[in-house]
Amino acid sequence: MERETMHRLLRDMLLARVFEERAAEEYTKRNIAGFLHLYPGEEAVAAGVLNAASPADYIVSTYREHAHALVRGVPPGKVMAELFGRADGMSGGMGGSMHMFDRERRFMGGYAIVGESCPIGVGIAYSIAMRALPEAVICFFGDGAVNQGAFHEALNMAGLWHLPILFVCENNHYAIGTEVHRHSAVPELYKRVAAYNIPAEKIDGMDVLKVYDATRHALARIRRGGGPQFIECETYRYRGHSMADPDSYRPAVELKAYQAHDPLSAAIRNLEFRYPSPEELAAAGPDGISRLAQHMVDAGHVHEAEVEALKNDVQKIVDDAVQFAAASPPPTMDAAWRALNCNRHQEVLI
Amino acid sequence: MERETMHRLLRDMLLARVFEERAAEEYTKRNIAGFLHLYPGEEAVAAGVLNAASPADYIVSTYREHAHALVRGVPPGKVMAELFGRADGMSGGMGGSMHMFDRERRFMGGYAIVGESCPIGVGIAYSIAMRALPEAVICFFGDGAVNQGAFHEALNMAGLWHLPILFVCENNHYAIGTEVHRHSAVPELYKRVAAYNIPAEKIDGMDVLKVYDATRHALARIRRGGGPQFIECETYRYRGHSMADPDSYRPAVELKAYQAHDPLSAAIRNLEFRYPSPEELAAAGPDGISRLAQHMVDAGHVHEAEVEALKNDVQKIVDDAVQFAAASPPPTMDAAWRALNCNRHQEVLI
Amino acid sequence: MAQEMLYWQALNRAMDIEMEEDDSVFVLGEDVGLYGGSYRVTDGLYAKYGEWRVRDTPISEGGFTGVGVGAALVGMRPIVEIMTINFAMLALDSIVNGAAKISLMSGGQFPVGLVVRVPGGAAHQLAAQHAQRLEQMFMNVPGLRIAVPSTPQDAYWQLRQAIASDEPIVVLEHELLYFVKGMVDIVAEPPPMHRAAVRRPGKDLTIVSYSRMALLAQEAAAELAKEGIDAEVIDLRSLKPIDWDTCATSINKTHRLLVVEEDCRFAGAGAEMLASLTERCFFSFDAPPQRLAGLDIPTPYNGALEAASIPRVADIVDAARTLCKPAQKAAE
Amino acid sequence: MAQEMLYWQALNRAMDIEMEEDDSVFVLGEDVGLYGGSYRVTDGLYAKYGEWRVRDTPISEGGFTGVGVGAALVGMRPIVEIMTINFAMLALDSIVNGAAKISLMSGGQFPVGLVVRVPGGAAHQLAAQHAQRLEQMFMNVPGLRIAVPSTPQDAYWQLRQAIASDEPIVVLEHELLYFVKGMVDIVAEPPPMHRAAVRRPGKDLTIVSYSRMALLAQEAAAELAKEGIDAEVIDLRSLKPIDWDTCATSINKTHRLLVVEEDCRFAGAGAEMLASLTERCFFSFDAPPQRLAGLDIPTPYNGALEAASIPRVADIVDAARTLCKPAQKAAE
Ligand SMILES: Cc1ncc(C[n+]2csc(CCOP(=O)(O)OP(=O)(O)O)c2C)c(N)n1
Ligand SMILES: Cc1ncc(C[n+]2csc(CCOP(=O)(O)OP(=O)(O)O)c2C)c(N)n1
Ligand SMILES: [Mg+2]
Ligand SMILES: [Mg+2]
Repeated sequence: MERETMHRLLRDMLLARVFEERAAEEYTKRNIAGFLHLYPGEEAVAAGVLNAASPADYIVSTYREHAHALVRGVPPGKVMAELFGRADGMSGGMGGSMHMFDRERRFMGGYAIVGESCPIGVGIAYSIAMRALPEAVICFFGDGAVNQGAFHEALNMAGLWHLPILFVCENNHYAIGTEVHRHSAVPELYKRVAAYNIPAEKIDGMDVLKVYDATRHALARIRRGGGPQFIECETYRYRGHSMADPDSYRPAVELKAYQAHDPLSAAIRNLEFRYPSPEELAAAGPDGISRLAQHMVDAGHVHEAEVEALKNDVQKIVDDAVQFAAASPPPTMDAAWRALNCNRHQEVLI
Repeated sequence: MERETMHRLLRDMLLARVFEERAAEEYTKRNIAGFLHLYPGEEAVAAGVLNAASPADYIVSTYREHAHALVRGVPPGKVMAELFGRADGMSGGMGGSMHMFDRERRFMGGYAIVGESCPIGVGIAYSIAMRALPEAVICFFGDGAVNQGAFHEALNMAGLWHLPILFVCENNHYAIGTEVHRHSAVPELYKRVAAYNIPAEKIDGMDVLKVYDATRHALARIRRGGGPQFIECETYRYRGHSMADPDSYRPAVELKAYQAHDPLSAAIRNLEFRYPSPEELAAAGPDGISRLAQHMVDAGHVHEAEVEALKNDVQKIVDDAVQFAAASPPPTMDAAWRALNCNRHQEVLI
Repeated sequence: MAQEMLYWQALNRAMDIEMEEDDSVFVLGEDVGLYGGSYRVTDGLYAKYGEWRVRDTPISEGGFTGVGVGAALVGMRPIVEIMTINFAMLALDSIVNGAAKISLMSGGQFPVGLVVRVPGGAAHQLAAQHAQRLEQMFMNVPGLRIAVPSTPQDAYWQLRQAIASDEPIVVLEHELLYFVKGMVDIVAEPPPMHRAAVRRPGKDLTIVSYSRMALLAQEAAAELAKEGIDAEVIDLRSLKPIDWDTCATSINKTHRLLVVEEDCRFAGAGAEMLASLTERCFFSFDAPPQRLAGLDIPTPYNGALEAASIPRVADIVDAARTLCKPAQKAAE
Repeated sequence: MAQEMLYWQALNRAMDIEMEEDDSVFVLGEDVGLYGGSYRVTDGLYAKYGEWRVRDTPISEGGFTGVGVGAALVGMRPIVEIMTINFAMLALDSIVNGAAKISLMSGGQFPVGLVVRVPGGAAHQLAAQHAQRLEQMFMNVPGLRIAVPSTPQDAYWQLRQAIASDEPIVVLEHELLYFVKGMVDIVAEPPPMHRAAVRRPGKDLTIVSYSRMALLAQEAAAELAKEGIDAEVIDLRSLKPIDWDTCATSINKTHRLLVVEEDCRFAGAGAEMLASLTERCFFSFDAPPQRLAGLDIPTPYNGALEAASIPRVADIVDAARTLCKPAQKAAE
């Protein structure tokens, strides 16, 4: 792989990480409100998938989509301004963390109803197929979404009509507090996709090079007329489900389970949260970012010093983004009405 | 297999056939209204499955459920009276063809929203499992239902929680006018069920002995703690989807497709309705009823004359059912309010 | 230029013309293609436009309505047919959380030009799960429009307008209207999609109604005329927005209001009509405004009970008569 | 006997007591078990009752609500928690076509004792897809009941009543009420579940409200009192059925009505209140009855716009003041 690509992947992951950690900080400072679902730990997925996409492809995402927007090339200031609810945000301050849109970059939105991104993605793919265009749709969703009816209905249609869409399952093992083996009858999620005649594979979602390669190949198959493709990226989120999830519940619940004098306590112990301890995380190896950085250093693509420089660059970008956001004015109620009524070209009916 | 069982299977199929043909007649006489979905052609499924069930099992069905109710032992007069909308009908004339219920026989209802029977069945199975009872649920649905989200959500929960439920897919190849390969990305429906870790097999649904055996084995596995089971019965309906579907559309559409000067006409020809011609039907062999009758005659279990006698008996039963229905009074509006308010024990609130 | 057509034919014609003029218009739904539509509304379109533009879908209402939303986002003009309103609850999330909200959520970047066609209403003993009137379900959703044509001409006009519009619009058709005949002028300039129509001028009371009930209201007005009661009948044509001005003008003339709806009474569509017109016209009323509506009961299968559960012409006549009585007394 | 509790604790206590008394009561929903409920409402129940009676479900709202319906058919007492009302559209079919209709469709053979608990309302910038008030969606459904507790005491009483009942009942909780404190008497005899409460007696106008808005109405009444306007505040407690008698009695005394709701105005819950009370109390009114409601816009994320999109205390005060003005003038 080219040095440039690797460099880009590393930079995107670093940016996503620093951006998200800063968003968490701004949330505690009350500059950001609402539900805030952060991405640390999962950067290899966004970076790997979206660097393999072409600008003509469409992206459909979930409420955990800041990193997708950043990697897609949305200026970080516009992403941060949206979190701040300001007029210069991606969605003019109307959507917030969960609903980021960018028409220019074919970033078709973050959707917060679990599973909803799938039929919307299929609808875009249908339009592409109808016009026989060389474009594709990349549709993100989590492990929890595979249990929603909408997911199945969408995959069946994609398979049936042979549509140009890449389904990307970000399997971080948890749907809020419910671990994958407690929510899916078949915990190897990619296997469930055989039901729709869609080629599916599982990728190490902590390895950005593998994600990047798998995506390139999948998109190539789609463009050759191979129909829909599915990749499951195994990954992990380091933070709680959202900022409203204080993370402290995990040991508390465990403790309660241990203390319970109920005959079910053993069963509960078996089901206890598998949030890895620092030791387990260490044993599992470095995360996507440090792994790639190390790889690049080892291969002589970069020096340690370059990695440090990159980190500084990224830090500066994020600082600037916050400044941009803070300086942006709040939207007016009139802007809200205009946004709603873009549908009717602002015509006043009654 | 015992002669008695075969005799019973034959009788049930004959009753279902004669009952349904008579219902069609009464519909054209306007004694029955609404949507009327008939079962001729599919009798081997109802007879085979339900004769293998125990009285303690629960049945959940669809809008095409008259035969299920009859085989389950509901007096034919009560079934016909429901079609007539009379007070002595299974549902007191409130439900009609699509919503037949019989608490005593654990006949938990016909549901007319495609896919809806599945989560309801799973809910009953959940209750059984919670109480660790030796009962099971038998849940019917058509080939069209496998594309509904509710189907998937239900199967996933059944598989995940290992519930005592037998899913019976009545695959008659069509969802109204849409043939199975035009609605399901994987047309071998039982294969889709692997996604839920549920054992699944396909049965010749025109052969009542095979259906009966497969059901017995599946129910035995459930009672041994084997969790949910799935059987797909391949069958065929001889009539239109419902009485509102005049069947005449099939050749008309074909003709239109042939006549069209559109570049797609060839594609349409390929997709044209595969409704078999009389010749094709004959080539496919006899239907479930004649097949079993022949088998029994050949095996010396019955004489031709006995079959004839059975037909006469059944005819009489159906005649009586119609008389019973016709003699039953219409329900009052007060009865409707009382039915609705059985929930609140008739308490008047406002 | 006007020609006689059935209501379903008018809808069919509207789609055909729009599809011919704009190749981004396409239809999707269950049995809309090869089968020709369960109420024939899409008859002939599959043969003419092919399977990509007239797409038979699996039974997946939530999914294929979402497909329509996705297509609208990239500028297509999808017409989603939900076979009947009874299945629309399965698609409600796609309509409410998707179609209706994206324009706002995206800060005005993405209009959603989606049309959802849905037949509904009580029709010939279809029983509780197939005889629903769920218009109120869509009315409370900001960002949606709702058209309720009662005549072939309106069906033709409003469906064309809906397809051409960039807004998410639900077109509520009535199963008992499909075979109603009427004259349709296919070239005449239509009124705005949401403009109410005064179907019959009158001076004694205003009957506000929509869809099939607007026809029954006109029949009732003819009856009432024989008794000397001169009812003005307004057909709303649109349930969102509602053309209050036309209603208010009428009330200021008649001083009496009867709202007639097929919906169940409690929190049905009529509640908004009565509420808004009271807020607005309170001082014009000579008698308390009234609703006549469906009973608050799931529709029983039995034919007589079904008939009794929604307003009939005689019920409208009775209600109007009662509403006008005090004034007649006063005049005596 | 009364003790101070948070609203969520009162709900928790209600479930705990019912589960202890009746082993057919069980809870199911997303993260209700091991996690303890996303708003803590089911905290501790999993450890106490185990996984079969406190069942964590996959994200399958339509499916698991249908599971609740099935369980209710065989006499269990399921409590389905839908994480928030924003996802309830996915479960609407199971509630409307299932739970609400089976008693009628079965000719009275199968009562459906299902409880569906759903938090909702606008709460701290959750944006358009997570800040909905969809009470009207359930109100038009015959066969359902809807409880809307605004205090810990009512939360405790009404949830216990709902669980013990054989009816399908939706309990609408408000996300901003979970951490409101109040005294709860756990043994006192409760009023009927649908009885409205006069929270503050007054003589100048009647404010009819429910859920969180009932608390805001009480705050507003305190403000109004300072200006010499004496508002009677009614907390409906139940949206289906509605206790019209309590409202009418009040209106016959005050001659003025202000309905306050968080729902979007057009065809919201308040429409039924204004409509029915107008039909019933028309001649009692000294001024046109009015609604104060949410704006007809999906909730914007920005905090100031969100706040402006639903009624605030000051808005209630303003509306009440305006409503009372003509009479004050008349009195001058
Ligand atoms: C239909 C629906 N149900 C419930 C929720 C509440 N909810 C938000 S995120 C979430 C978990 C989703 O898990 P997953 O799909 O694995 O994505 P992740 O958050 O892990 O990225 C839930 C239950 C929702 N947003 N939509
Ligand atoms: C959710 C829903 N969508 C559409 C319909 C209309 N409809 C009734 S039966 C049917 C076809 C069902 O086909 P299948 O499941 O194969 O059962 P079959 O009628 O062949 O027995 C359709 C589309 C419905 N009842 N429910
Ligand atoms: Mg996850
Ligand atoms: Mg079928």
